[in-house]
Amino acid sequence: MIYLHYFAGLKEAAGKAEEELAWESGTASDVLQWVKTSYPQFDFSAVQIAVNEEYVLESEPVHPGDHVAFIPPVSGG
Amino acid sequence: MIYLHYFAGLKEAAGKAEEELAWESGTASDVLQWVKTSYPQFDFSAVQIAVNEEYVLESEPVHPGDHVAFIPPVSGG
Amino acid sequence: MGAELKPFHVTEEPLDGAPYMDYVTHPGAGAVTLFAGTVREWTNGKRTMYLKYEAYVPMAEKKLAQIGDGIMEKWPGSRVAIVHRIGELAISDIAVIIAVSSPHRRAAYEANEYAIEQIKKVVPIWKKEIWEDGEEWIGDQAYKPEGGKG
Amino acid sequence: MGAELKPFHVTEEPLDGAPYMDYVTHPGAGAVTLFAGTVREWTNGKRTMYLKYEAYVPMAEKKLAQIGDGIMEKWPGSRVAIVHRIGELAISDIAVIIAVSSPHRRAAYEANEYAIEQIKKVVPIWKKEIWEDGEEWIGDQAYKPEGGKG
Repeated sequence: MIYLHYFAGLKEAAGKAEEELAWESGTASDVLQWVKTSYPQFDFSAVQIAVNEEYVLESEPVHPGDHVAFIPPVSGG
Repeated sequence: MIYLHYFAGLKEAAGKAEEELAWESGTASDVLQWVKTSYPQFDFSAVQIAVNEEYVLESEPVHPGDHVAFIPPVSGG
Repeated sequence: MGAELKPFHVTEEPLDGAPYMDYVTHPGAGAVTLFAGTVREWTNGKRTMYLKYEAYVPMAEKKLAQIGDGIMEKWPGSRVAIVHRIGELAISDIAVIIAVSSPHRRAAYEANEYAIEQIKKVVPIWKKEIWEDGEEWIGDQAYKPEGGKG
Repeated sequence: MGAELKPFHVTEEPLDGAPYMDYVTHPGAGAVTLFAGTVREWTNGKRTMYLKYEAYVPMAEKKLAQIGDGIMEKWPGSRVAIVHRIGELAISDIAVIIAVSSPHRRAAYEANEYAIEQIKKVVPIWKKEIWEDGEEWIGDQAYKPEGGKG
């Protein structure tokens, strides 16, 4: 199991802030692919991925228990 | 009569913050010369002159009733 | 707030600069800069009714602390505190406060501006603008909620 | 202070940034910068006991207002307030506060730094540093009071 976190426009597109996904092994890219397929109405082209609260490359391995967050372009400040 | 104003090191050299000087006509340069002669222990090389609260050139005329201030290098902030 | 002040904080509470200025002031400081980002009513001819900020709170606080660490390394002798508000903000409300102290003034200005630039790049916080006739998440996000114009 | 706040002020009272931030904040502002110049304990290896500031008050307030006018002209949409304290100041006391608001943040930083640079050039205010073993008016003044070292 891994924990997915959605924010801003993606949270609205998904209709939820968090969900769990059954998971044995794979990369951040694999998780992204699953989310893209689940929420095709959202444009992921500028989304960054964070695993356990740090930005990662898509090649980063994701392990059961990890928190994977999809970070649309930030606009704080 | 004109009103002379001294500050910081010049005030300490003069032993006073203000004094009056009998005056009919002349320039800021003439007033400066009088003050230099009166307080020779102070180095006036970097002093600016203000007449009625505005910086002036030494050629500025000074009239009876004017306030003439001698402004050592400022160090506010 | 005094003893309880968190120097890198994301909160729903209204912000006040004073405790952050006090927090960074110390005998080695000759300059303190405070930046407050406030909600502006008009942007490009469009009237904002209010803003809504959302954050990935634990990661945002971690990133704010990393920005603070970076500043203390780049500008030795500096102290930093950053707080960002989330939730609904009205016109003139403060969204973010950055307090920096430094021995000399140039560093205090530079480090403060560096902080806001980094916040806008890496801290997971999002702003939605709500106008009279629609709303939009800012930052080129492609999903348009219903009623939005963008 | 509210209604009574003088935006360009020289005073013997301790300074507090909050009323100046409030004064410059308005619906057109997106950024507020506050600068506080504080009394630093150590300068070039010398320990300051306290500072004494003196001003030509009416001219200083006039010059501060002129700096404010210059900012509002150079950075349209800005609001400015500047207050300088005089008299004896202890370590960490605030000597000067500059508050600037602007529609956008770059102008708020730039205008604030412009203000402190102008203050240090043209506003008739003088600082005397008092150390354990002497004292000196700062600013290359040639007269050395007795007991001074410089």
